[in-house]
Amino acid sequence: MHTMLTKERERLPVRVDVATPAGSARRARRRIRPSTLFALAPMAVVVGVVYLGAMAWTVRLSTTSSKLLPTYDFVGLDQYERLFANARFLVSLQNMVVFGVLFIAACLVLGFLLAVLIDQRVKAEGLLRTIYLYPHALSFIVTGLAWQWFLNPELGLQRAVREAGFESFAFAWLADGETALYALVLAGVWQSSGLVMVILLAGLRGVDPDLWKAARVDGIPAWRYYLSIVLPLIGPMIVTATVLLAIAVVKLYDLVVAMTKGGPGIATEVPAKFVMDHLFERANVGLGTAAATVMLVTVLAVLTPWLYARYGSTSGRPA
Amino acid sequence: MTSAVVTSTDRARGGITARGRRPRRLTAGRIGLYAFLASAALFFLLPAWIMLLTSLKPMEEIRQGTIFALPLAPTLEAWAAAWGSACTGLTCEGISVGFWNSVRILVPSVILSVLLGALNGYALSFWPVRGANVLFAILLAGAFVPYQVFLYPLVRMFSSVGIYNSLAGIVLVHVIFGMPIMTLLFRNFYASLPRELFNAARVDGGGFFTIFLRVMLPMSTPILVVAVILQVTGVWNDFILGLTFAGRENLPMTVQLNNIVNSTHGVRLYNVDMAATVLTGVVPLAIYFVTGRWFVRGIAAGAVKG
Amino acid sequence: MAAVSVRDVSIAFGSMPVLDRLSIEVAAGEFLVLLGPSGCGKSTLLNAMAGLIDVEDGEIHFGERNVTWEEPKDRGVAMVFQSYALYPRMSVRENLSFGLRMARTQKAEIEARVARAAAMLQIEHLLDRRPSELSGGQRQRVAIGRALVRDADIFLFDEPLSNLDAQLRNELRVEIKRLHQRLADTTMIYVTHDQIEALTLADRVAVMKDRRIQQLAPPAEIYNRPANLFVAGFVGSPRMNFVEGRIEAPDGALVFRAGDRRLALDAYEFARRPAPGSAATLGVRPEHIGVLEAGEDVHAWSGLHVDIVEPMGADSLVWCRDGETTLAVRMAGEKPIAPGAAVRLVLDPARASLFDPASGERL
Amino acid sequence: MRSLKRAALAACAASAITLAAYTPAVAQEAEVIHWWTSGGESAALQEFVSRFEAAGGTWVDTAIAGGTNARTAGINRIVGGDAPTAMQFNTGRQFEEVAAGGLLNDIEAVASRGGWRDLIPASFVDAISYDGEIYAVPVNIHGQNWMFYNNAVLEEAGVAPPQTWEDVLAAAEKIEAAGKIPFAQGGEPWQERTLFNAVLAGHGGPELYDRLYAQNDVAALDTEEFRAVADVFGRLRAIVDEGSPGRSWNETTNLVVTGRAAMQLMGDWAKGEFLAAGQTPGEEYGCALVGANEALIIGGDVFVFPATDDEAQRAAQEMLAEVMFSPEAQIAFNNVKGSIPVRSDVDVSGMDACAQRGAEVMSDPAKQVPQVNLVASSDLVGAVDDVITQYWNDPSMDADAFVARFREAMEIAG
Repeated sequence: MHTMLTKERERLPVRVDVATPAGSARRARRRIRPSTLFALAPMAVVVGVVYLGAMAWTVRLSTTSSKLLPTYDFVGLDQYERLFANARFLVSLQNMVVFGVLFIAACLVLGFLLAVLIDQRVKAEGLLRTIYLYPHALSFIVTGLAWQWFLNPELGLQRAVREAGFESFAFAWLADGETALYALVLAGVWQSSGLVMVILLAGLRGVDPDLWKAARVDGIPAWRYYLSIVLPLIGPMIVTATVLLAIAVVKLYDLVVAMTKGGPGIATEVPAKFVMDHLFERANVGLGTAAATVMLVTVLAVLTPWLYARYGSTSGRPA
Repeated sequence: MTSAVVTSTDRARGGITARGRRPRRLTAGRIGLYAFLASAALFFLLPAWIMLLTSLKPMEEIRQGTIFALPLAPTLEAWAAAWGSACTGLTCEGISVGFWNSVRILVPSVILSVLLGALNGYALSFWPVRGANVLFAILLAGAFVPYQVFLYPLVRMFSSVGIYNSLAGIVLVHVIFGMPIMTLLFRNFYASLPRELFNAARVDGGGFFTIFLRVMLPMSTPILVVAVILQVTGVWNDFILGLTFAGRENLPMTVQLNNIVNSTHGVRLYNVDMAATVLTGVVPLAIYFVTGRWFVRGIAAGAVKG
Repeated sequence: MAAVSVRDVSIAFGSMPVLDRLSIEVAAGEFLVLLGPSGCGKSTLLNAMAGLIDVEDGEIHFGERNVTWEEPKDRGVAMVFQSYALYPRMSVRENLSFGLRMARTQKAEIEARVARAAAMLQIEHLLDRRPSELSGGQRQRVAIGRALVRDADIFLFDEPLSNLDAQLRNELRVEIKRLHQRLADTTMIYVTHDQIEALTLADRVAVMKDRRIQQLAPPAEIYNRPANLFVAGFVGSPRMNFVEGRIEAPDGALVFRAGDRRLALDAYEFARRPAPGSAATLGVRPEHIGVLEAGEDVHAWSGLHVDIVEPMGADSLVWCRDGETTLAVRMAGEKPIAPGAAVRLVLDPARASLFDPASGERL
Repeated sequence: MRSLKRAALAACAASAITLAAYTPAVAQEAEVIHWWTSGGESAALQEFVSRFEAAGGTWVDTAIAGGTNARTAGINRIVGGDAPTAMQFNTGRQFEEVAAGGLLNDIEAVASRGGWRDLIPASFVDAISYDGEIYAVPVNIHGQNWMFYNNAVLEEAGVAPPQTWEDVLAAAEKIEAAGKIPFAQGGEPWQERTLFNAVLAGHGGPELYDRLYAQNDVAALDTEEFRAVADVFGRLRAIVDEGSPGRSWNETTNLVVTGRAAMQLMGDWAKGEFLAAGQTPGEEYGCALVGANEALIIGGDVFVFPATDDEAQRAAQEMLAEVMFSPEAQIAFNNVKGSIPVRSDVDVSGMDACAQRGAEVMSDPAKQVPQVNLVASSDLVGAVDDVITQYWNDPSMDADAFVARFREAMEIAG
């Protein structure tokens, strides 16, 4: 019965607290529990002071002419005009989109493939899982050097293969502005697809095994079973994985700095690096915060509907 | 509706037993499957392999051979140097100092942020307070904002309360930036627990903290493992926050690593760099290897169900 | 003085009302069952009594105490849950004693109470096990034991038997009945959607639907004189037969008529007398219909044939049919009659019910 | 208030320090943030440390690899109220705002007493001054545009050391035929900027350089000279190796050291790499200023002193400034660092061939070209960097497009 109620609630199309006069009068009678408020106080402080405070501060600075140190004049949207006339920023945005699409797609596909295959009662599952997952444990501060080396045409794979006798072998993704971004995708996929694999594997293990029996009885081929039956069932896990990957895309910084420093040229510049460079290296706080604000607005625009639907409106569950 | 308690433990147990098709014999498909898994494993192992190989080679071999060549005369000298005598600036103490600094930052940061995340998640799941979910939504949105944006105001705030460039400061920063994901993990986990359990504890006379400490926390092992792993990895691998907030007495291992790797010696000592790199990765790696089983189980137990 | 008094309580989840100005009084020592289909609000009402859900309007009193805003732990209630809700990381003994430890009861007292409850429920041998090592029935015994040790004046049961298989359910039902007899002073409020549980356990049953109590009465009255169509249809298995028709008064006396078939209502106790010519729904339980061999009684309903016979062990359910009309009849024996046989049925007007089809109310 | 205090201090200091410059009453503790983490750099720094400590101070070393990291950490600490005693900047306008914000102590007293203004290049005086007062101690002059070449490789390919950029391009074919990399270039924006500015100063001349960066004269972009610079720079793209992108400067230098490449254009700090390999300038390798006008682009490092009310810290700051600028420390430090002493009154005869050549060029102010950071804002430098790196790394981009982008950058950031 509890479940029933909960489910019914969840089935309601929009779970908004309609603030009828009666409703608000009633709400006033909800018990206030001091211990709850006490427990949530740190979160409230962090949200209010750090997150909201810093965001507001950033937006404010983006309307100033601040250089190395913040000044608090007001120059309107000048910084934004400069920003959108800046080829590097536009390339950064474009790179983030291209990287994001390729990276998320590749991680999901590879992660799903690995999860499905590892779920076939393979031997040494634990070992394989650990191997696929371990890159996630390492920061790019740590692994970037190895990747850079591996992809370097003069030191890495290309040289090794050529010395093995294949003189015409060419693998110089990092060296070419056209392909350097794909090298980043490769390293990114290396780092993150193991996590996707684990999340989706957890999803697969939650699928009713009777479904497989039913599919077998109905003569549905395995690939069809996974594509048409399992994939929709683990939808929530895929959403979770996608959200985690998207966070990584927006914050993409370490990977770029460790592997290409934005180069060759500006071929692998990304917005987070643009912000960092302008805040610290180029002493242009105004422009840097303007870029940060653009990122913030973009993220919020994409996120708000999702967050609101997912978490924002529930004021509590029925007992 | 069968007992949700039972189901969740069953599910957790099921989390480590494969449920896919049972193989009947070694078919071509099976061979293909293993071939694919093995080549994927190769792809994932490659960078670690390169790092390990290089760290075991003397410089002479590195200069002459390719990165894939096996060391002819393996030596641990580079490791010793990286640990104890590699130089950054005027000091030649290797990254051992950084290692202990990292440990001192890691332990309180992980304990505090996991506990706080658990408390938040518990409060959000079981004790509705108006506005709490709005706070939570903002917190989650905050997780997407590159934290470069927060650095400057935080520096100002911390210095005004006198914890800038201190152990307390860096720990607090990790707690702040760990809060969204920690809270999310625990909130989702507690939301998947049967509410009747909470009700039973309330009828039994438990208050807010009693129920948390005596009923909920003891049940949270799977998610605690996930939270600890994520937080250990995150804190240990952090670079920018440590550099900005830790102060010169507490610089973490990653900062030392960066100092060593980017210190431009006459000839770059790749073997020392790689050894330092491997050493820096050892702690999170060890955590993953030791607790990997529980990690998967914890995620299966509802940790990340949206 | 009522032990539990719910006064005009309203509860809503968001914009969805769950209870609407509901009132109910439960006497001390009474066993009250809240019966109704899923989503009728019965569990919400129980949880509100326990203090697990805040009411938005109205009051709840325990005896002379207004407990509307008291915390659950201060209300002196014990509660048993459908999913048992045993603390998974505690042994059975710890589960039983948790509440007492919370209340800082003395050690010796705790031990005594745990021992007594364990003995009462025959779970002494399970005290050191973990919940995951118990069967479903054992778990529910422990859950009941956990409520017992609290020595509460008010026991709340939230569908405690719904997760058990049929046999265990019967067994524990008897156990609960026995418990109530032993603890004569204890008020028990029991939520279920199972009418057998309601009828066997209750002193009074409150049948709920759509946020309201449809009928509050002792089980026999609920069964025999359902207050409306919903209660009539919900309580009783197999279900009551319903026949649409009219009330007529051809020669002064009221008669129910459906097509050619009539039923004299001289023996029927009207709740209110309907006007002749008005529509009515006749409800008759299967055991209140007799089957006649041909030609014995002119008032019997004829023209029906046996459609299906369902043997149920001690008796059988015979489905008789004529076009649209289907009546279920309970007959003794395993195969009392062959399908296809023509039958004539005699209905007992004294034990039948009549309802106003428009409002559903009893006539 | 502040100036009063300063005057009193200066008076005090003047009387005290002239008597016993390096004997303060108490041991001064000085924490110094810098990014000299490499072996050669820290050895050079040690020359300052030992002299400071000999004078009774205690040096607390905070080395942070990477200029950006170190500067960020330093500025954060200044803003955060936990300032170090001194921190490193590059000579230029990087710290201008910090000074403007009142976050730095000036060292005017030390500077005027020491007669610094007469001893250091004019462009440096501007760069270390704010509002007419000196705020930073310059410690070295780095020549930014040296062409290092491996003598053996050039000989083998049969080419002479290049005198002009056309020579460089012409030599490339022969060197390539000999199986070597003609021109070793690292792949980071600042290295590409260094190369471009070298071409600009060497092929375009100091005057063009000055019009562009110091005067922000957009019209300079329309000149024949600039067009030729863009052209030469564009042609250089073809003579570098495939491994260039992302490569650090010292790995690149090692290609020349080991004879895998013939030439590299780099600042004089690259000498440290040759030195570490046991090579001597004029023997295994040579250094040249490419371009008929022998322009030398000069930059360097400075230390600034965050504002403090602590008298002991203030004294330590002045002592640091004294020590770092002292002739003995200048020679010792720059000898190891590979740079030229910042003061013109020291004897450079003990230094290596390249340094002597640099000192010689330095004696002619007409040949001195200030590094961009000295004359242009970080903003402009950054914007121009973006354009240069795009041009360098995109073979399909022609000189016209480069000039057009350059113009945009100057108009937006200038």
